[in-house]
Amino acid sequence: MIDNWGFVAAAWAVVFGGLGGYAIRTIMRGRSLTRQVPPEKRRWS
Amino acid sequence: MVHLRGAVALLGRFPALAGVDLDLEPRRIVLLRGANGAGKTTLLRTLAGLVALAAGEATVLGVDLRTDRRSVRHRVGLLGHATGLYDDLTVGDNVRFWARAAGADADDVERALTRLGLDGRLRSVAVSRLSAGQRRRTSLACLIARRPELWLLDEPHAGLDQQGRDLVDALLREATAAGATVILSSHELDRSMQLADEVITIAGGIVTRDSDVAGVQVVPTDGGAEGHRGDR
Amino acid sequence: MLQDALLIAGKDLRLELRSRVALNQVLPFALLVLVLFAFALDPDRGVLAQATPGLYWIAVLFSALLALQRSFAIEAADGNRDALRLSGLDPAGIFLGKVLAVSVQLIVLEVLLGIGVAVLYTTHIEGWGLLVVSSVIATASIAAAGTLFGVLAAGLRVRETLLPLLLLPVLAPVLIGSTRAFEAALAGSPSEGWPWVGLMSIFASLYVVAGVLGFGPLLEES
Amino acid sequence: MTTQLSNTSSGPDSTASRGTRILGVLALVSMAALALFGLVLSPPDANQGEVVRILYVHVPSATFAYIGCLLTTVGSAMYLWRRSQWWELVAYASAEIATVFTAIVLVTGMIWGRPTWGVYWVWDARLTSTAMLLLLLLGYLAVRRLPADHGVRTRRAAILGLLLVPNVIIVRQSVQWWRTLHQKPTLLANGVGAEIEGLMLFALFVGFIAIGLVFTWLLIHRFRLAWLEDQVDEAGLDVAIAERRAEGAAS
Repeated sequence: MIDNWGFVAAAWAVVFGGLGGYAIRTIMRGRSLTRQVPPEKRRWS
Repeated sequence: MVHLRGAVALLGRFPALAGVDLDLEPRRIVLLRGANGAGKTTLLRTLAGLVALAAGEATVLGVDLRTDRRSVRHRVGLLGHATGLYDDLTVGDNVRFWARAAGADADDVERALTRLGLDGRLRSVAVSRLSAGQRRRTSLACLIARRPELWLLDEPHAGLDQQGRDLVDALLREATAAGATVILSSHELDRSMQLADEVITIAGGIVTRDSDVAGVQVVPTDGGAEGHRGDR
Repeated sequence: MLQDALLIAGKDLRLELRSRVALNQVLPFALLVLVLFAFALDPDRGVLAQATPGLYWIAVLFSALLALQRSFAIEAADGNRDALRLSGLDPAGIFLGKVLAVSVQLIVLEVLLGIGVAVLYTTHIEGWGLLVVSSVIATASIAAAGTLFGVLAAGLRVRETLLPLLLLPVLAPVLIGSTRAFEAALAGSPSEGWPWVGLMSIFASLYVVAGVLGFGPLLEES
Repeated sequence: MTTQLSNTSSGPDSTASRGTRILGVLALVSMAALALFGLVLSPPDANQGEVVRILYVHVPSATFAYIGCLLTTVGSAMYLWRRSQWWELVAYASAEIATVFTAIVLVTGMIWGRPTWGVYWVWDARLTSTAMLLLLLLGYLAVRRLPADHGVRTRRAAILGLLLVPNVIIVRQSVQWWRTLHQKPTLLANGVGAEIEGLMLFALFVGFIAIGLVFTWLLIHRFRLAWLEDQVDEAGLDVAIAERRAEGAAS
């Protein structure tokens, strides 16, 4: 039963790493694309 | 008949038509001339309702192509570079299939095959064994069996022998006599000029000149009006 | 719509009669798959006999992929897609006609493959009612979903690789259902197989409706 | 392609806005709270021991993966029915996020399975149908990202998106029957126990809040990104038309 902390850590790492990595990738792509689009076409600003 | 205002059509992201203005009267033979890549084929396909309009207005046979491209399709006959035939079927099978799809009956099929000289041995030959000229004849047979109101022909003379070209010209005259309208593109200017009532010159995806055969300008075109593009 | 469907189905079947691609290439492929299974799974230990229904349907599924590719290859050639759009045929009719033609070809293939299985794997066949009904429903499911995804992949450069990716996961319930129904029939307990026929009927209906409604937009290129 | 640097202009130079920044901070705080409650404060389960902690992230992820699929189907339906570009982008954005969540669910499910069942993979109905769901989503994304005309790929992807939820239901049903006909679902008995209570239940609740906030934040950003992709696609069209007309006028 002591070993099982390893599985817990792995699973949480997958969740935090997966979501965090995906979020960072989304932001990065957003930044690079934003530069190609004039500001008046970004409706959220 | 045909009425275009600032018609823009895209091939992928390329504006093959960049704002075409065009008005055509019924019962005429109209020659479309222009260099390769000028937009002749795309214009014919747009009029057939195959290519979507990215901007501008288009009315063909009374149908507004912005809202409805489907109901114009079975009323036009398009003869393109591709023949639209099934290689593994015979000439007779092909003509019968496309004619019946358009609602024509067996008599129309027979008449079309006879008119194009395909009622003999060729009738039961698979299309894959035909020569380029014979394929052309077969797709012309499919077209006349459908009795279209608007004929759109992309280089109809290409690949045909002398006799075949004469036959095409005769068919077009018969069609307009029967009330149809014909738009054809051709590089055979000598032959086509004799045939045509009106000559349209296009370049760079716009109509640059619209005149009768003698060269008299019918409609003045400015060829440079801006601001046709609306919301996509 | 039904008239258009019959016209298209007649055209596709006539084309098959003249070219015999399914008969000369797809059927031998299916039989070859059966023989390969026998090589892979030792026939003397009874594994083959146990797995027969599954192997049979896997062979049908892969052959169906080829038949579907063929069904859309004939429309891809030389402007036929444009011609179909100009023809004035109802897109729903085109869909149903293609489904019908593919189904007929698959059923012929299934019968011949069934004879092959009976001979090669010495399967004792019983439970005919369930076998026939489940085959028909499964075939309709495969043909309907396959035709819908076939036109979805048609006209694209990646169509050969895209079709299996889209179609096979979706057909998983049909593979499970038809295999279980066959197992039940061959084991002499057909009552266990009928719920699967029901599930596959729902599947087939879903895809027929989706195809009838969706085929028109999918046929457009722009 | 028109490249306009907007460092000096008033607009933001990312897909973030004030709303999403607040949302992002809330999501981070709640994820920290989830870690606190899920890993430290909540007790181990009587049967499963520490492994139960995996479920605090696994179960909410599964729920939001399904919500993402539902949004994809709804968005595709609205696009096909009303021609709504907005809904099309919602469908695309949520499909991609649902794919990420489904992959996470699958991996965490397998990690949970190893100590619980002794193996990473069993042909359990839920695990199998989740794997099929991942394949269906990958199919949708493959079509949506085809190198084809914009209208072609959105329309074709929307048909797939529309069929996504019905497919998932049929696949689940078939897999469920398939397993139960052959063996009793004894494995599932050690699943989420009926008697989770107190702090454990609260940890799961925090999990739903945290994962839900992350999902919403991702959805807004991914939607804006998809919208930008469309803008970049369309940019340059006016220029192309002008160039094409000039070519005609010159001849």
